[in-house]
Amino acid sequence: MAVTQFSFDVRVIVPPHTKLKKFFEELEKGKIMGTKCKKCGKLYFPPQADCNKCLSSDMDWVEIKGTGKLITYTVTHVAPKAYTNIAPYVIGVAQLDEGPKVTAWVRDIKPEEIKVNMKVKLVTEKCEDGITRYILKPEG
Amino acid sequence: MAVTQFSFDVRVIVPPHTKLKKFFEELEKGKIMGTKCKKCGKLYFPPQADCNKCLSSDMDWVEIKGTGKLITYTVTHVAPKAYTNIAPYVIGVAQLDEGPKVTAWVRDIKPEEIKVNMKVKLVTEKCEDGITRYILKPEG
Amino acid sequence: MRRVAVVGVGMTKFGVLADKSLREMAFEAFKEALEDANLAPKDIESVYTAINADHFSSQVSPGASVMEYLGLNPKPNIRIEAACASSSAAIRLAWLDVASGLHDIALALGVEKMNEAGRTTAEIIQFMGTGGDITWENHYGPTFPGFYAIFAINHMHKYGTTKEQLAMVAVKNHYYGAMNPKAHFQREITLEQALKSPMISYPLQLYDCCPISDGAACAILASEDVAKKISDTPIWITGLGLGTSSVALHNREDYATIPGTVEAAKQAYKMARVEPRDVDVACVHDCFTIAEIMAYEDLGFCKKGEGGKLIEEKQTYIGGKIPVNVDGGLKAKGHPTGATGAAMTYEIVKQLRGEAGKRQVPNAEIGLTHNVGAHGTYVCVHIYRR
Amino acid sequence: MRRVAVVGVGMTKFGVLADKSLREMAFEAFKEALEDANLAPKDIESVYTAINADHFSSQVSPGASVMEYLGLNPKPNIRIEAACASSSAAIRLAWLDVASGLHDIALALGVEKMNEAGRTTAEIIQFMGTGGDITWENHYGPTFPGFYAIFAINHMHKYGTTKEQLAMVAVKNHYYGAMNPKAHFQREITLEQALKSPMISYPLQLYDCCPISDGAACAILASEDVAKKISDTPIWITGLGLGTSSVALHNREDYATIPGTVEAAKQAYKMARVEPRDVDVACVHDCFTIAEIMAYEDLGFCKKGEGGKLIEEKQTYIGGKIPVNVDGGLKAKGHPTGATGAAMTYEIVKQLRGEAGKRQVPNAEIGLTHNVGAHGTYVCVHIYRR
Ligand SMILES: [Zn+2]
Ligand SMILES: [Zn+2]
Repeated sequence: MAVTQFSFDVRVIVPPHTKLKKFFEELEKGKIMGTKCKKCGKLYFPPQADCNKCLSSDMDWVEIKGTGKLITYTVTHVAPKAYTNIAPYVIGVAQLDEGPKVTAWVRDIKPEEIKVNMKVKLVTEKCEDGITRYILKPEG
Repeated sequence: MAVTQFSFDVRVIVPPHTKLKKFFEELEKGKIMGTKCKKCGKLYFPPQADCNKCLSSDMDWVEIKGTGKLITYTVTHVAPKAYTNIAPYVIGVAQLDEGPKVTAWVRDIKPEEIKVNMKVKLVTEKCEDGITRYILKPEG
Repeated sequence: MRRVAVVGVGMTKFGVLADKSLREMAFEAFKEALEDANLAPKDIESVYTAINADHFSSQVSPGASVMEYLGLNPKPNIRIEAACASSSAAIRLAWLDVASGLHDIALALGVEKMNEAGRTTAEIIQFMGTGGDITWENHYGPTFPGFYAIFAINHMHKYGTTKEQLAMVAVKNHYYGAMNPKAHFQREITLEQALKSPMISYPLQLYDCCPISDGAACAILASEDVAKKISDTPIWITGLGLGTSSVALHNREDYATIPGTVEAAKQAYKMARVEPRDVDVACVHDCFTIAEIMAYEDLGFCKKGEGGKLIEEKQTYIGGKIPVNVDGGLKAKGHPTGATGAAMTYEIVKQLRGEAGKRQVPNAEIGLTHNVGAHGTYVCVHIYRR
Repeated sequence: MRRVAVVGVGMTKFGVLADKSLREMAFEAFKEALEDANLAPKDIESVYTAINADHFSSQVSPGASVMEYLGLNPKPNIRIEAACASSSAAIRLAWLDVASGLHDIALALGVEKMNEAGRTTAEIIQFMGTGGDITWENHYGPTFPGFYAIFAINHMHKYGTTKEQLAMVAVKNHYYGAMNPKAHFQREITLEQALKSPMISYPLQLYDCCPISDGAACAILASEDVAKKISDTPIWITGLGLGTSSVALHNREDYATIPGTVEAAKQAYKMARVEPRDVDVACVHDCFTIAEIMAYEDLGFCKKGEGGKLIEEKQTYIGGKIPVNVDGGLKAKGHPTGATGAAMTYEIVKQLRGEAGKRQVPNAEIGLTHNVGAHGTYVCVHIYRR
């Protein structure tokens, strides 16, 4: 049975190549940044380089406070290959007080204690795989 | 700059899963097999499990003699990642006397001596990467 | 705009088809459809090949490879991708092709080989996860069960939907899968089995999830003139809807609905000039049990939030208000992503012809298919009439 | 069947666009097209997103991600793949959508990000090679230059085509690329430079090959009523052809031609009711120099075998018998595969409007685009008239 095999990179890219470089630089410093359209004022978080509301690409960087409440979540037991070692982990979606929603890990709380509508805050964390991410933590 | 990376298999599969298992078994033994439609008589090489001429899937296995002439070729200098170590190599297309055409490496001849229309023969070879292939060699 | 009918359908059995390659599966479905339509390959004028992902096939541009194996070169062919709704999208385009008058007979064929030798489930899950937003969400290790689990938690919170109601969807679909010789799983399950199965992504358990399947399915569409000439049982496609939703979860307004479904349904009902209550039989996208419950609501088979009650009352069984997924659905029939939509069309065509055997919905006149790509990024709704 | 016109076009510069993501490139082209058509996003009714390969984008089902970034959910969208002819196929489908009467305004957008950080050329070549037949040919390490080199050797043998003639195609296309501010390469080259460049796959050298580019391009199509209302310069699509060829080389009859081109051209000329000699300006698929020479012949711009002579006599320069690739072609303008066909349409629309500046073909009335997927597995020919 003749099978040759090779691997081709399929990367999860938090874009190193885009106009959003500043976001990643600030993230490393503990700041979470969004973009705000200079023309129509729409706030984008996660940040976008372009505004699809008014078609402008002229954006300001703004810091995100990150307080909000959890809308929904899941506890991932059967994980993708690269994440099996950290399962179970919680992925949640939060409504930020500032308007946008955000998807991120919910940490520092036992899965069984998580409640929809609980108060959360988005913070930066250097994770065990060496990647700095924004994550959701319980607040108050 | 946060970049996680993982590899996902993109395989070159000489089908281990198909109805053509016999082909690979015979290839290992030095025999090159095609299929012949029992209904309409069309000869398939490389083998197919189904005949798209008459829609029958009732096939006979037949051994391929493999004599023919080279129709065209190329000498690959800039190779894919998995093949850079054996470049330059020659990929040719031959017209077999038995009817079908075949694509394969042309070996045992210097690239500069290759001529369109030269006589070739298809033979099996256990290659340096451990894979048994059919390849074209000059004849006569 | 010309009227267009389905004149032939074909599909392989769905399952782990270790003995067959992508192309061999496509050939098998194609052959059945030709025989069903009483046509020869030369009669096919235009082809739409639906395949979800290059990664599954290993072959880049896999539609071309299928086309070659069917022996249909040099005819027109385009590979269509709308994630798990790919073959419904292909049927939509075959419809456009014929409706516009460009061709009289078009083939829409969907195929997927998800189980390839040596590939692990964790690899498949990881790869499929990249159908979620690569830039902002993938580095949290999302999975498809996870996306739907996120919808489920929200639905349970908002509407009081229960885990038992989710499991009842699985029980129904296995019940009908047991009657379908082409289903991946042909056996019934109990509510207890479902509720005791391993947790995949809370609150979804193993029996809330469809399997990873291989298979092919296709439909041959023809113009009114041709359909009436060659077929005694043309099934007319009278309504088409296509809606889309964001890839990133953070760009959704509501997590207890699929916005693309609401949009696609609106378009399709309007075009077909029917109401949800007119539908006699439906195949909806139950990749996860919560998906079927959201579909009941988003398609208007019940009020928003009452999907759990609808299954609890068995209203989606044959004999109920609206029989849904009486072929076993994705849950039991299987979900070879590129082939799924065409297989829904296969079932509805059989139902409207009265050829569905043990699982026939009596006197079905109007049918509906609802096929969701990924977590709602593409949604096709088609309405059929005999 | 309603008449359909292109009412707006947009494209990014092509090249190694390290600063822009897939979605950001798409946005840039979309914005230009909207401004060109004087339309707003809300006017777009239906979308066809062309992307060649999931592998390039990393995002599986990447069309959905583009759609989201353009802010067009929940409108209809389908991702179209026909290898390097993907966006020509998308334009064909947008045409069908409008011609059928389903929608009045449709967007066909193509985009590809081939150069992703950290990806080596050997990896890209390997990955692209899997566009060749995976089952029987890939384990010989084929490459795309190699497939076209195989055609070149056969063409040289049959018709006496020379390496100098191949190089002359590159010289012409660089000559025009130097006049195109959106081209990947904006500099002229000499015949000597081309002939001295490194060997890639004999007989094709570096300058016989197009670069690996990033970029996006799109076209907005509208029905006759709408086009006449919103545009002073609608460009009508009057002919469409789509042909296919086998993936496996061993299933080809002849290696000095692309069978899909012959078929697509036949369909398109017939539909448009024109002859090859009526075409005033053409963009043909010159991924490799031999491809342009075969295109001359397969499209009927000269007799079979006389393509080499046609370029040698400079008949495909402006002022010659039929100006070809006066935008620089894939060779100099670049070839971000999913975007290539829409970028050809961009050029022809500009030419027929008389807006092509320094490289304008005087009084061009009829234009043609010829876009080849892979080594001929999909071929689109479109004919346009002002
Ligand atoms: Zn704005
Ligand atoms: Zn036969």
